Amino acid sequence: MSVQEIVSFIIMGIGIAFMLVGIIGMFQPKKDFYYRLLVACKIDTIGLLTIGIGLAIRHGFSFFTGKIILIIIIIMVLNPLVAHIIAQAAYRSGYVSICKDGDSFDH
Amino acid sequence: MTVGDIHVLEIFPILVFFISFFGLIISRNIVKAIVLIMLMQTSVILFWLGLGARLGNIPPIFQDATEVYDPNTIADPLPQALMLTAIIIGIAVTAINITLLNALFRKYQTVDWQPMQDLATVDERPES
Amino acid sequence: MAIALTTEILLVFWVVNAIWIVFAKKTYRVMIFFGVFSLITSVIYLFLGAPDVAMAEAGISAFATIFFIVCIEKYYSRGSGLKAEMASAAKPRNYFKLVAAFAFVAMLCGLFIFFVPTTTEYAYTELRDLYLFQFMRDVGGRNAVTAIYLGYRVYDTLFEALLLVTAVVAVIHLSWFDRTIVADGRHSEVERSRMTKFAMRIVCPIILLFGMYLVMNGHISAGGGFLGGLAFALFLVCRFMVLGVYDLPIEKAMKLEELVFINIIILPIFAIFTGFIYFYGYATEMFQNIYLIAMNFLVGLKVAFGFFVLFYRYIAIERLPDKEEVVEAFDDGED
Amino acid sequence: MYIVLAIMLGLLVPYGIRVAIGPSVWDRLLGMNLIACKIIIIIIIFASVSEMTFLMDFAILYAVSGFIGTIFIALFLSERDRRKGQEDKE
Repeated sequence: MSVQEIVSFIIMGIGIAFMLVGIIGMFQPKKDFYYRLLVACKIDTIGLLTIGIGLAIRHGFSFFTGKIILIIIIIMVLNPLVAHIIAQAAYRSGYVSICKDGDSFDH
Repeated sequence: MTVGDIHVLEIFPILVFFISFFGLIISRNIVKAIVLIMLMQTSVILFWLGLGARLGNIPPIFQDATEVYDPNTIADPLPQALMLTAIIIGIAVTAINITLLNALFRKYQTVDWQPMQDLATVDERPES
Repeated sequence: MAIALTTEILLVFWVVNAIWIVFAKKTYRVMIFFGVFSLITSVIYLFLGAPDVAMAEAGISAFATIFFIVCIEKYYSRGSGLKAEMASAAKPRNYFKLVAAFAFVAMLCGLFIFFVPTTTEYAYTELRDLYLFQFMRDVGGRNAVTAIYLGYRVYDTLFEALLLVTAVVAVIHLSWFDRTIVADGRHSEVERSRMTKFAMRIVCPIILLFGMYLVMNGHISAGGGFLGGLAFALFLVCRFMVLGVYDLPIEKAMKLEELVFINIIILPIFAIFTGFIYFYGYATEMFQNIYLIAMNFLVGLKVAFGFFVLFYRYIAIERLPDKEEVVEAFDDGED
Repeated sequence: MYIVLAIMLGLLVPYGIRVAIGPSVWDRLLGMNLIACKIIIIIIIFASVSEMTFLMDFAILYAVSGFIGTIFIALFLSERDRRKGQEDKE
């Protein structure tokens, strides 16, 4: 294995670690939808970006890397946008937070 | 992978086809019926694609024209070309279905089969 | 081997999704399950070695979701649809009928599995070898699927385009139309935040460029007219998301669609039916490439206009009229 | 590389459970968005393993179409619930 591959595997491992930690956030008991959204979308965007960067390093300077960068740009714009729109739609439709343990959202 | 004599790519589309058929029998919501018809179409398309390809086949696109490929590792292009047109036709049929549903809803103000049928029989009764 | 195992796991998830759809109680749950179902379906197509079909399914799933969700929003907005659904959900199920239906369907499924010959008898035919090893000389390009639907079986494409025209005409004649909504350039009722508009402004040009790329590379790599057309139509959807104005001329788009359809018929007559691209001469490959790109471009325009008309018809014009207008709209429709 | 593929496939299961049992419709929508993200990673890794660059086009179209579908579902469902809430107040 060359140095390039080892570096790419380390970066992809970091991304996968992020995603696996995100599952704990998704299944916290006594937490509501806004908490899950806050955890899941950030973790997801970061994980996808990290894995994409790892793959780009693995392939070096090629046509494949250019397409990965295009996908990264699209994901960077669209994934937070989707999180924003889902949260805004839930808030506007009157969905109220049901957190009872003191750190609930105040709106 | 095969189950008995039958390949996985045959048994799963057949299962989904009959599951959606069962759903068409038991459900009374028209929107759900349209979705289930789309499901049946999807399963038929997957069955057709499984006719000419096996799992892990490479697509019939030759980036390097001079290289010689083993034909048994390439997916069959004919079902793909047929199914490409079938998908577009399917969405056109779905659009017409939804338009007809809108017209029905405008007339009867419901999306359930049963009340709609009752109202329709009331309409067709001759005036005495 | 790993890819085969991946696909088998996805197939199991696919069937589970279908069962969710059948037993879902609310209509919006059906919509979300259907979205997940389409997403998984397109990946299975990809692993079967069919990237063109997979891309078509991915683009179609977005449009199917939009059509369904607009339709559901229409009948939910009146409230009576919701009441009807609640009433039907509150009724107790007849378990005898349920079991009888299940037995009937299981019997049909068993009959089908045991008496229909397996597909391994049909796979790997000689026709496939003919297509795979002759298409570069006969039609040109590097993509066998494009070569089949633009060369060997061009009649299929012609009738598919005819069917799309028919569908658009049928939708327009069956749905309710108000001329003033288009003329006023009215804004949509759905609110958007400033962040949505900003992000969509970044994504819009990328989608348009990507659609051009798909159409131009349709004969060399995966892609082609249908998928490029879907990308163009997604660009128009994004434009609606940014501006939210119903000011685009639908009637002109319909005229253009019919014009493009006539061109789709004329071009193969001059290129294929006269044998023009089959001469093995000096410039054959150039002519073949010109024919393929032009045909892909026309098909893409056709699909883009068709979906554009369908989308605007659903989103903008087809509004549920008030109670007094209901009867009137129906009288217009039936004449 | 196949390890990454296997982990992504395993991650489909909890998000699928979230789609199935989610208490509100917004949880289901969130699960759908996350599943779309995982599948994009699966496609990218498949393209990288099999060295077929043109599969990246599929990933781009997939990202755009899946996200636009999600955005439309969210916007229209919020409109519906808002209108219903207003009717309840009236």
